[in-house]
Amino acid sequence: MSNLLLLPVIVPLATVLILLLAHGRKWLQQIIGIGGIALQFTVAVWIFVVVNSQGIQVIQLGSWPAPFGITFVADLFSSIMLMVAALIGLMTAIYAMPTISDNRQRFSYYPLVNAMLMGVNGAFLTGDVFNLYVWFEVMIMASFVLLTLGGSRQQMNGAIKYVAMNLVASMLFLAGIGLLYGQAGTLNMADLALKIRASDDAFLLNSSAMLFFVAFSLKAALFPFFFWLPASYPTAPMAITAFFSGLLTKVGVYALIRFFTLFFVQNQSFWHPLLLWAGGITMLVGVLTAASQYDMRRILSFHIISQIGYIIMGLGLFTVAGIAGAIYYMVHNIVAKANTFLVAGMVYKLRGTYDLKAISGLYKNYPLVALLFVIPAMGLAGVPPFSGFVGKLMLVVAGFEAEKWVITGVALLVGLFTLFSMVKIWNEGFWKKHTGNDASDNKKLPVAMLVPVAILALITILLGVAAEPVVELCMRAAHQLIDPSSYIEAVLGKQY
Amino acid sequence: MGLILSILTGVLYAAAIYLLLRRSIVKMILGIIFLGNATNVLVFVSGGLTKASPAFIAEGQQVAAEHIADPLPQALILTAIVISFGIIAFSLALMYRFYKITGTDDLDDVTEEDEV
Amino acid sequence: MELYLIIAAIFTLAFLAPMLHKWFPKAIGWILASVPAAVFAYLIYLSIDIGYGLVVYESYAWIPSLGISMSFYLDGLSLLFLLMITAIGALVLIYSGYYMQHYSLKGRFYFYLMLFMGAMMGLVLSGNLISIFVFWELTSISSYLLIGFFHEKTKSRAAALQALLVTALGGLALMAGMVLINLSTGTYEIIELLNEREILQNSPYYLAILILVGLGAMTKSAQFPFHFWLPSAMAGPSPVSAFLHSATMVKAGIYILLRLAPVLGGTLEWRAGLSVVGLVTMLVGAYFSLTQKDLKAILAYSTIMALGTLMLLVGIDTYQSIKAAIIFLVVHSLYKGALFMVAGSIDKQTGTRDIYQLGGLFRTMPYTTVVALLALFSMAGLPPFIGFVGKEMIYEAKSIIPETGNLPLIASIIANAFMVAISAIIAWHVFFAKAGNLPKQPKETPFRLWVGPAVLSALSLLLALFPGFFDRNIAEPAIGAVWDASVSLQIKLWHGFNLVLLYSVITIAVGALIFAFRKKIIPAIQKFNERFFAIDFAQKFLDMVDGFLHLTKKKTDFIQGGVQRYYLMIIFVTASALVWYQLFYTRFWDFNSDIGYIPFYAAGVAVVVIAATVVAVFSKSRVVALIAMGMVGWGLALIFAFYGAIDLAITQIMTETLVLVIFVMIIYHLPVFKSFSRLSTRIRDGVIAVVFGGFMMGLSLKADYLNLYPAISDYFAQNSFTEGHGRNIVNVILVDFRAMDTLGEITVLTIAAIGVFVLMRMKNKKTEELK
Amino acid sequence: MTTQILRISSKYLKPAFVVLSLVILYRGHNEPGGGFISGLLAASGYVFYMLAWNVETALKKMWIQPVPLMAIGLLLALASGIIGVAAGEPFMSGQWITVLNITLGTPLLFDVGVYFTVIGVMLTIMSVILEKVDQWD
Repeated sequence: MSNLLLLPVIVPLATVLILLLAHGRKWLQQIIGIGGIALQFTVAVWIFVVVNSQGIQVIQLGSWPAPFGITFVADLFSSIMLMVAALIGLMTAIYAMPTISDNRQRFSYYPLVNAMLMGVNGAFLTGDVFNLYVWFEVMIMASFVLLTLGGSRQQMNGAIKYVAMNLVASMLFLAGIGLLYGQAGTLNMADLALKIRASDDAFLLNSSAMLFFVAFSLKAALFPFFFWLPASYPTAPMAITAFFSGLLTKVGVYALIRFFTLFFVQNQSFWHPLLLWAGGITMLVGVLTAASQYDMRRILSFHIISQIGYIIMGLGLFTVAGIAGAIYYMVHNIVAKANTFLVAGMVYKLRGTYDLKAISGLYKNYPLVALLFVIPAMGLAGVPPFSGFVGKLMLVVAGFEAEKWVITGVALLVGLFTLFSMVKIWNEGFWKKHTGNDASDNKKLPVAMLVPVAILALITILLGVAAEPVVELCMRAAHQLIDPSSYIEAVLGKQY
Repeated sequence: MGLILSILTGVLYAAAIYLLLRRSIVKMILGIIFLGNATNVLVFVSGGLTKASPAFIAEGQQVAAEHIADPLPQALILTAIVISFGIIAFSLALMYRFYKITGTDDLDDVTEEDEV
Repeated sequence: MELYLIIAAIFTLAFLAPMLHKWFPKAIGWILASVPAAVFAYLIYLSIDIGYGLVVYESYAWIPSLGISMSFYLDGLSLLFLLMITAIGALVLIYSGYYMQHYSLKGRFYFYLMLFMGAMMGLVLSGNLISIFVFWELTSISSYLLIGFFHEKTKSRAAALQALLVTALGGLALMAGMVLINLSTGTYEIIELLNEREILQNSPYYLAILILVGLGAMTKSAQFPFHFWLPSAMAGPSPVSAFLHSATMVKAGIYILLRLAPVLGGTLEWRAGLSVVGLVTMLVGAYFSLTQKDLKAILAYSTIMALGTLMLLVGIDTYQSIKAAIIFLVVHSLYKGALFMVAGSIDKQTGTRDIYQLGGLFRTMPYTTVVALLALFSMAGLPPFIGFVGKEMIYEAKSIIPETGNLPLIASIIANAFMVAISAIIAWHVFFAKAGNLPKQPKETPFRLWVGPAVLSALSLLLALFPGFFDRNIAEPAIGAVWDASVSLQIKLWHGFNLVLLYSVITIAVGALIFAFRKKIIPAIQKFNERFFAIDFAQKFLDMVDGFLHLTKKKTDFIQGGVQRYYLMIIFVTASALVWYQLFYTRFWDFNSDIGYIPFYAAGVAVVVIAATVVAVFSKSRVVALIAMGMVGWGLALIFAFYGAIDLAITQIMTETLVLVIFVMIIYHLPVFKSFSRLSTRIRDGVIAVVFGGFMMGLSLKADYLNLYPAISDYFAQNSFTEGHGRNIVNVILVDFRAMDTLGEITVLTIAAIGVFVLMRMKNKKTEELK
Repeated sequence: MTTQILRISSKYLKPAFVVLSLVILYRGHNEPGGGFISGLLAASGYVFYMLAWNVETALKKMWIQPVPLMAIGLLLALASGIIGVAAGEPFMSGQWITVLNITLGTPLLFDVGVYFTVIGVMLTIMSVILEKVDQWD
């Protein structure tokens, strides 16, 4: 029993409540909102330390024993995700201070961000499939509101798509849960794992499992379910887009990894090639589509898709090395991707547009911004010694070990195209001769914008240069996922 | 009964999908509502259907009688209905705002922003 | 001995460079040069021990979980490269200190240049394949930044991008090759690999490894057909061309092959592959260098020729050829580094690099002329320069090649004859012929601009005349590191009258003839090229990139067309395909067809619901559609109630009614239904809908009969009252057993309410300011 | 005329709805009902009132505005969970006391939280939507 696991849900909820009661005052909202997320980050680190030293942590809510009540479980994978989520939340919330309009900050931004984090954290922690659905809904509901806040025509266009796709995904997810319950008679993930693994007819479940696959692929923006993402992400202010890019799709990926390592592992000859190909096509389509864009936000949005493909490829390999690579890549990607969006926000602040054809001369006049762009961009492109390189290497090694030549080859090639897109941004936006007046081109960026970007850039470097502890951690997390006996034992107790 | 309710599920889903594929935003939201209903029925059906007494423990008894309806799917659907209600209310407000801003209820009219 | 300190020192200096530049703008060249110079001195000191077979190896764990470490390995081969990098690097820095004076953003230039130097040194010092790769990529990146130094010019940016893409492509191949090597042998460490020759050469991946590593080397070392990036890279400042694109970075590909030759080499595939690539590159380089007008372009193509020669020598893979390769490597770096710096000086002093426009510089720039002539002699392979020694060795190596007959020899005589001709053309047209209209009146360069090339040219001469130390301490260990045997090398200018000398004479004679008839030959070649080789590789590459962009743009417009219902359609179609496949696969029709208990009124309700659904879908009137929708909801509530779900039924009725009310209130503001779509569209959508609905029906049938395990609900029936103090089991589940769900649920409601509040209250704005 | 009837009836219906909802809320643990249903009922009383008069007046008459009401409801639900923690058990573990033969426990408190939240939510949504309807007339 450890009530600690509840804190990632309770803290944001309490924060939301206080914020609702104290709405209208910007500074109060900022302090409470950001303070709440900072507290969550602390809690997440604490949970991670506990899980890392004492093994998987479990709490049976309401003291009801495992398959009957709702269980919260923290294994290494989920505690890593918790930390990263809180980190991105914190960084984007700080970044939001000077960038989100006052009106939003006074009323809705901070409660919504906290509510979304509540959903995300709940999703990472819960050990119950229906409860997972509920957290998904908390998360997407908050994201709906965050996304539609602006109210421009473009935002409406994106919002409608985003809402429609996510609702379809939610309903398919819910249908899958109903079918799963009807067939296996339980909702607890560990119990499901046990029952499905022990069942002879488990392959019968595959057709309902397909609903989960489609639902999570929609959330994760996997091919061919990604269309909503480039339509909607670029329409929000960058603090929100960066927040989304770091978390929303990754929760879908998290669910895919959880479901397809814990219980849908029977028919491997079917599932894992499917995942592998979905991953492969996703990364290729995403990166090729990104290459043709000239809007910074859209280039970056399409790249999200491509990098989701990488992660799913790691899952599809279904080896310890592959899943470790997927986890590492996910952590790296959340940090680096959010950061590139934040830098795009800086560029917007300086140039007033995201259109690369109109942006120029940043390299000459804003070397710091250039540096801050280069680090996450090279990270994304997988250039050593930044974090993306280690992630790419892990996945390539895993792919070759599993003798998946084509997919791994595609993964390598995708790295090249990613580099191309990043260099394109650099060539056009940074290197091109400034079209305006150089002398007056010396705007100051607020410290609250620079600090989060710099911190995330530092993490991108550290993840690469001091990769060993992280890689080793991902390996252990992957072991826990591939062999879920410790997970099942922690949830259901020794007697199972 | 399973068969009839299954057919009902199928019809509801088909209706939902057909409506979702319309250009009018009103129809799209109708589709979302149908999708929610269809899913609730599906969960209800797959939870196992037996003609049984409601899931109550009779006065004076400690445990429920033998043949009660499975209460868990009911609770799940109840939760799902309430969540759907919230989301649909939001979608309706979104529909309103969409019309106010774009001046149209035709979703095909607002595609240009997707391209650059 | 701490080798990493050397790299660390260079990198630290790199990061300090912009600051140092700010403080000492005049002396920056000298300051920066002092460190590599000191390293050079230290290495010379080390070379005494290396000459006796000392090998230094250090390893620092980086990612032990993946078997990756940062190890440093100093043997003869690395020493040779290090000496070249530090020596030429120091001279180039001194040169840049003056040359770059009038450009802006120099601080960054020095940073990149030092970064490159550190990366290059790291590359040749690394003892682990992955750390080699890390530095390899870093050289690509820093090279990109340096080529694009004049970043405001479109041409520079394009050239930088091109070089980066080509070398990054090779980098990917190299990485894949290295991973495969690890997969075969279980190690990335060079020192361990050296013992794994047998295993590696018998590995099923051998050929793949060879191709991948070869690709890496080919792109980096500008081998045909990847050679084109090198001439384009001349868009960078001249010191960069001198340092990166002739003396050091382009040799990295050759380096990696030499490094792996003891492990991968010796097979037929190795020899054939590298030789052919090298041979073609050599001829292509030599041939195209003749028709260029731009001094730097001539030098670039002749560099390609030299790189091809090196590749060919590595491919021939005999003791002689490796020896020749090592010597020629040094030879080429010396003269080419010098010539590029000279070219830069000339460009700076006269304002042009067109050799046919230039002329008569020996009067105005005497020091530069002398320096350049010395280097050109070496390039032409005339005695008593080391270029002569190098060429002799090449001929020697090729004349005793075991398998392939005389083809390589003939080819290299031709190529070298071209080099002689080109050297003569440059010498004549730039320094002696009558000058055309020069943009600037030339005058001699200051000391700092000619000292660098002068030192290199002098070395070309000195190494040939006094080869002792170089021979014993540098060249021999280098060859020994590649050719796994103790070697004894004697560099000699005079071999006596033998066949090789004859070849040299022929070469020079042919070269002289070409020079003599250049006025006829060059236009003829140009004409020939226009007709048959009208391929500008660099342009082709750019076209390819453009075509690629165009294609992806089209594809993007196609798949990301912005029409919401197409997106949805793709999703439904894909989902249908996947689930139907699965349903057939699991034979869903094998269900228990026991229809069970159907009271007529329940069936009646179901039928009414279905009818209402159909009405809701097809109704032309909004009100009718909404009422039908309400009926569906209420009908479902009745069905729920029928199965004993009382709370569910009440909730369903209430929410359905509320939704209806809200819907009516809002739809009031919207226009009436219009029929947007054609009949064919509707039929298509109908089919999709039916297919989707069909599988959902199949799934629910399957779930209805397939019960693998009894449900967990019994527990609730048992404990609801005793433990949860409630008789309404559903309610106890909601507020106690699964209270967390409900907590989430009311959170969703709250957020939804906030959302509705915001959306309804929001002011209409045409565009939102996206800060 | 209709408005008058509506207004007068709404005056009396509102408290009636609230009382009825409280009864259903209390019975919910043993009979059909519970926080959500009773919350909707209570809210309908107020919505009726809003329809009869107008949104502004109805809101003015409320002691607590809808948005804080939601927060309070959630707070109660949260508190009911934390009581379990305070007792040294996992979050949301039920704590029961029997006073005068009536068993009271944290799950009931939780249900009360749901009740308030639902009222707050319904009133928030309905008030903004009804406002628009008012404006359009």
